[in-house]
Amino acid sequence: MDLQFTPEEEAFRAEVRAFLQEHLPRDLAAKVKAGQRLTRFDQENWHAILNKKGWLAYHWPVQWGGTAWTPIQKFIFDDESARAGGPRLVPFGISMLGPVLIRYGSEEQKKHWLPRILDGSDWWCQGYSEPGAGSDLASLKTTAVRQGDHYVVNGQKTWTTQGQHANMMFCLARTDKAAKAQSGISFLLIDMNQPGVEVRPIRTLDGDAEVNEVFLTDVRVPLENLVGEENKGWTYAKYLLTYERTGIAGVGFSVASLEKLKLIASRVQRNGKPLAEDPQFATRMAQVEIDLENMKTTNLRVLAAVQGGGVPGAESSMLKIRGTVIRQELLSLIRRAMGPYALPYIEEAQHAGWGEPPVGPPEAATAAAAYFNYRKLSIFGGSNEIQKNIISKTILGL
Amino acid sequence: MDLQFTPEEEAFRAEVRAFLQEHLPRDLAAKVKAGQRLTRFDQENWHAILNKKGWLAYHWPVQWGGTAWTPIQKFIFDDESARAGGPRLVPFGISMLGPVLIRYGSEEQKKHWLPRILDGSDWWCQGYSEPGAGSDLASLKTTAVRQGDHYVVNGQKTWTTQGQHANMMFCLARTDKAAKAQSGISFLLIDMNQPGVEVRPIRTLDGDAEVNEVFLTDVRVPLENLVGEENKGWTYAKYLLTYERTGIAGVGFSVASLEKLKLIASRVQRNGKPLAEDPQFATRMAQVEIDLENMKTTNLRVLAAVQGGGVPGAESSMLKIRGTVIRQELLSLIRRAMGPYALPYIEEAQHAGWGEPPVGPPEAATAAAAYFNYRKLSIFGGSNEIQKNIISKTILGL
Amino acid sequence: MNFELNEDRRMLADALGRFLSEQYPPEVRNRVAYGDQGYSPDVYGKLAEIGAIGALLPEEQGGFGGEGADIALVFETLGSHLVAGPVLGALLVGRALVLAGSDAQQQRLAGLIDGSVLAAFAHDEPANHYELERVATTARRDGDGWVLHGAKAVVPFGDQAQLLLVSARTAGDVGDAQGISLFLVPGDAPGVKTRGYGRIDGGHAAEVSFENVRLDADALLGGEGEGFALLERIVGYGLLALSAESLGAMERAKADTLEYLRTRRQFGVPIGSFQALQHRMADLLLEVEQARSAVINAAAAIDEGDRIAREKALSAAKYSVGKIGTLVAEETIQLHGGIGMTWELPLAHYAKRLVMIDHQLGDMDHHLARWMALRD
Amino acid sequence: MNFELNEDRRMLADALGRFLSEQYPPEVRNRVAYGDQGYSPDVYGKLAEIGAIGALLPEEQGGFGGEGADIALVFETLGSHLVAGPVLGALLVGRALVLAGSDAQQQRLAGLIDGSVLAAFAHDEPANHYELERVATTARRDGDGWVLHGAKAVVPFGDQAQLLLVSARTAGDVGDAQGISLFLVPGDAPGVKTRGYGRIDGGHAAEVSFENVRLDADALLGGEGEGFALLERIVGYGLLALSAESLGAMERAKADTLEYLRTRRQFGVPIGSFQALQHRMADLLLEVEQARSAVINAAAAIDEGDRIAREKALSAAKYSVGKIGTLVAEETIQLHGGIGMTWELPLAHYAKRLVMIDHQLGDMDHHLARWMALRD
Repeated sequence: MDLQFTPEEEAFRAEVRAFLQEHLPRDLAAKVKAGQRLTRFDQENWHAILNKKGWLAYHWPVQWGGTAWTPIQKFIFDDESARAGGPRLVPFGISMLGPVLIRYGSEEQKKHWLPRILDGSDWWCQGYSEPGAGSDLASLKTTAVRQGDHYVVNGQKTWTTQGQHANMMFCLARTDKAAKAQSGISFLLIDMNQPGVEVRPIRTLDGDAEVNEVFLTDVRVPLENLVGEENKGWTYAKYLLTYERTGIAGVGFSVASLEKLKLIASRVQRNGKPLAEDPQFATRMAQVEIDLENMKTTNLRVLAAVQGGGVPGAESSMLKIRGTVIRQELLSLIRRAMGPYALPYIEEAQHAGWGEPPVGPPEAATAAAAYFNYRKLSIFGGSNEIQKNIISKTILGL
Repeated sequence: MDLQFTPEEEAFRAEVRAFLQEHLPRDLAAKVKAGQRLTRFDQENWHAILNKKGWLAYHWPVQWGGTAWTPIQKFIFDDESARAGGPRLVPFGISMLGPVLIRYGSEEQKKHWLPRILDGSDWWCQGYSEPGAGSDLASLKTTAVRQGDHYVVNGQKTWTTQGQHANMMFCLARTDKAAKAQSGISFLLIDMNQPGVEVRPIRTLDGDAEVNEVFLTDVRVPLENLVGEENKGWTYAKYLLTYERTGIAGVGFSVASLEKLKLIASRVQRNGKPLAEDPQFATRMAQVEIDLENMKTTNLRVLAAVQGGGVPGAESSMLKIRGTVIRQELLSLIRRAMGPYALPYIEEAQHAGWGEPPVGPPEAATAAAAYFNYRKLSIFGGSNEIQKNIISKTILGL
Repeated sequence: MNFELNEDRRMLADALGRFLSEQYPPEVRNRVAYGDQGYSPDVYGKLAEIGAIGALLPEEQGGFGGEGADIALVFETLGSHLVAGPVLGALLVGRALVLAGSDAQQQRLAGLIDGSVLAAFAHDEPANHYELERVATTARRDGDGWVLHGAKAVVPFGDQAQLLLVSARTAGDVGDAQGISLFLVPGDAPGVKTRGYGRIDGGHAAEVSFENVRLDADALLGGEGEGFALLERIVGYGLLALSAESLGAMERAKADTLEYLRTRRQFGVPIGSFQALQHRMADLLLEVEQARSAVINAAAAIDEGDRIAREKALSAAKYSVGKIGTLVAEETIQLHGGIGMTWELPLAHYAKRLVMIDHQLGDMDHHLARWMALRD
Repeated sequence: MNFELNEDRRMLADALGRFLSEQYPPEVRNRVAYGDQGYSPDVYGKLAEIGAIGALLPEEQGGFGGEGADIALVFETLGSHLVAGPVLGALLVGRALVLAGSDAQQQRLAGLIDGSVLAAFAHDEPANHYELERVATTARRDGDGWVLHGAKAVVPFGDQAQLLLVSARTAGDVGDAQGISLFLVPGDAPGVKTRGYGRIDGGHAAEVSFENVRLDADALLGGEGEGFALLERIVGYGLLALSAESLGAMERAKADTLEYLRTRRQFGVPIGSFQALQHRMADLLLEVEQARSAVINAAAAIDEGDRIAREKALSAAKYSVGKIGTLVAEETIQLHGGIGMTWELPLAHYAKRLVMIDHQLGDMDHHLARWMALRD
């Protein structure tokens, strides 16, 4: 049992850190640390910088432009990036569709689509959820009917994150109405720049508009945009959902949030002393920090098991739950630390470049909005309840 | 909305207090406050004292020896009694069988059995639970077969509290094997002083032996000991289970425990200051005290609704859950306050009259044992999980 | 002991509830709460007309209520309809006038009661964190009158109030309970600057600064330097009101979630049939009932003469609703799943309000610590 | 980074586990743990023979292990079999001898390692509450030697130990970190009085008093008056050991409960099919995994030179297992229902041990407060 990173791992960490130091734009990192909303350009720019280095799709095979990083290296990259204020990578192309194509796509599909993900030619979004079918994909209603060399797709998708930016959507649609539950579903790639595709923003409770509804009316999809076999889409969708995600615990996010929290708590005064010395608040901070220290090791244990050839299945459910609980608690403490200044909400202050002086401490501008927005962590991507069901079945055998 | 007790209620409180002051034996109160185990004599003696005053079966109708107390008066009595160190009344005859007989028993049964409950001629125990049928009474296996003027009963009962003292048991047995689930069950009164009845103690985790297994082998029960109709026992059992119990929240118990806790926390030192001033411990104490203050009012609200003609149903589930959580938390804090002195366990110190000096603070003798013993609060009498099922169905309509 | 409402109160609650149900549905509420003013003057006027503000004040001063139960009832109803508006300011300033106002000062009550005057309570400052005694704003004597200087933070509707009640230091150091005085300041007095903004939970607030604002002698409310006790009493009314408002919002969030659990189907059954969710709802129910009891205790204690008993009950209530309200907000969003995250769903706005109530007049940590410090 | 055990450790764990499974089933354990001595000298001898004690100490001093991982492994195994016995005493006294013993003093290690000498750590006192620096027992110089006077509380197996390691004050006031010294005291020295008793979780402990006990000069372990740092190091080993023991017991309690949920039927189905119980077990699993990580962190930190980092990891672990162990105890009893309350069920004894570990060497509150106070 050795808890130290190896010298090679430490060297890798230094390399990542130096790269970030040199190439991560300062203003972008500042936005991320302030919790401000990123523009499309911000995200594309960061993707391009990483792609130039060859680190964008780091978990892909080398032949398709990935790296040969170990799980621990991936963890180190995520960790360093989050600490430095690197934006979260937009996962739809890189982490979601990419692995599915690599595993199940045809050679033509790989050659066509994978480079376009890397160079940013396509911005992908995910067409899984439907109104009335959140965690229960089996009740999917969108249909795809074959007509000559096309499918004709009709239906409605929802919770489509960043759908407003996307020109392509990978989408689950029912190709066999007679089949039950999860069979009869196919995995299609849909060009969104065509008549019949309508994207409507869904405003979230914090005032943000990052998720969308997508209406599909007689949308045409060439047959070559079917991934794998017809009616087997559920298999690919499951693969995507359980695809090993080193970053699921969000350790880097939490470490960065904790640092922010500590800074705030050292500045904000309660009863003439820093909030960090208030017994109630200090206790909450200590509890979440210990929880995070423990989870870091839990995360590394899972990664080490993967590295040793183990297969993480439900362990990612474990990391997801604990990770979101900790992230949400940290956001909650940052909100609390703001005192009455959690109340003001100024739309312009959610973005960088607002020229006005802040209302209250600078962190107050986004504290409450971020707290509310990140309630989604325990809901999207398989709610924590679904994750507990998975743990119950897979690990506990109940 | 008036939260004050009326002058009549205050006068009643004074009367109860004066009675307890005069008639509750000092040594008995001391035992109760120290959490020591009570003897059979202790309990019979207290019953006799209350019976003499006419306050033993206070919730029975006056014609059978009860009082005409309002729910608030009953609450006041319970509250004062618990504060003064009055022992909990043994519920099996008074609170459980009594109301069933009054509602469903024949005139003969009432005339015969009710006075014997009051004067202590019979000590009753409850024969509901069976191995393999805890909260699920429908899977009851004990049988009663009619033979002439008797039933012949065979089976096994368990969790029979104070069965070692009892000479009579009210018992559920299956009289119709063909009937499904809850039908086909009858409610029988069994004389335990006969061959075929064997009582074996079950030792609980704290070392106590207050619950028992009861084995019934060809036990004879005269037909006149059938309560109500044959095969309708489930109705009577349910009535008993949901019978209005003013004391279910255990407010008096909690108030007495809180006082004990505060006393201990003012004496035990941590870092040279009373534990009551330790931020961590003081916070825990404050939280449970506020929770208790709130629950007192919740309890009174339910009682006032009953007094006003409302019918408490699932509300008693609410009080049961919250009441046990608070009682268990208080016992947990008393245990924690003992520090290392929670570890010693001396059997003799669980009873009064142990001549040796205590090991550690006097409260330490029973602190850990009581904490473990009272884990039962959330299990017996319908586990808190069952109570949540009831709330979910009855109040929430889920 | 009696927990029923009397007839007058029942009628007021019915009238208020009916008006709000009809005239203030969620889409109207959101339009005005997140709009330019953060409230609807029309609705506010109508609330005053129905008697919602008068009910907060005693008869001797022109109100027709003013007991703890009245205040709790009005704010519970406002909470259950998520009313954004300056009612809290009317309560706090009104009760301050009742408690300490001269006859002349009490003349202002009529305008509060009929809704024609919008009042705001300005106590928090950029450098305090819910503490009552940390006042850095100063008032110094100047001839017959006073000169007020300093800045107040997050004053609800402070950008639109015609009447501000301002805490200021006339003696002592920041942090001293002694030396605080309260002043009635016209919103348009020269030197009063406001920076208004919307709030995340709807409604408006403002940063209000006072740059050597000249006040007449009769601006002083109560005794000079002895404002702390009055401040505590005023805030106490606020604690009761916010606690009751929270309760109303909780009940509504709970009811909406129950409805959702009953109707929303997943895996072929209503999700309310999943036992794990049932037990969480049962837990929530228990908590909400505890919150209701806490509000009842606070309502009963608000006019209690024994300071310790009164303030403990008030802090216990605010602590309870802070903790429980946040739990209810987080759980009801979670139980709704994705839809719970959307602006469209009324619940989301109830959830925001529930959490934000914990940021007004002291959060759960503040009030738990205060409760512990309040000793006989 | 590697979380696998090396070959030697795997073999030791297997041997220990096999022996305990065969020779120390629950009925044997309970008979000896609640018996006259609170442990089985035979079993203890056998544990020593297998190497469980030697594994706790470094090779230079005659052991064959002594790293954090060795200690964690041995105690996790002891915990999973609920071993009652004086192993903790051997660890603490043994590590004290390793850290500060003269060559002559270290001669005593052999007897600890082969199990022939029973050792106990006597630090707690009737008037302290887990604090390391609150020592009222005194030792004053007397010629070449010392005179020890005072009383120690709840010393595990203090009634049967041949060798006591006692903290005493040679200077300063109760509560000072300075002025504490450690002494090796024979259990049968004149003036040593013990009052032994059983513990609620099995095993024995004793009140030990010293009535002017004369000690030779070489009874002093380490520097005079500078015992605090040594005390902290010794207790640190105890924190790691107890945390690992707790982890072993938790895993077993979890496994037993899972088995029960799978086999126990109610309403016609296994109770493990009820979703509310499933989710609670999932929560428990998450917590136990966090506890395991905390133990790993502590094991990695035990020999860390940076005091703050080391002690924070140790306190974090003890806090974590205190909190999680208590939760596991309460939840696993509850999930078992009535049967979980019975003496017959092995789980009940695991639950008692889990809770009582929180009463040894500092509870969760103590260690959370200590963690917060430990600053760079």
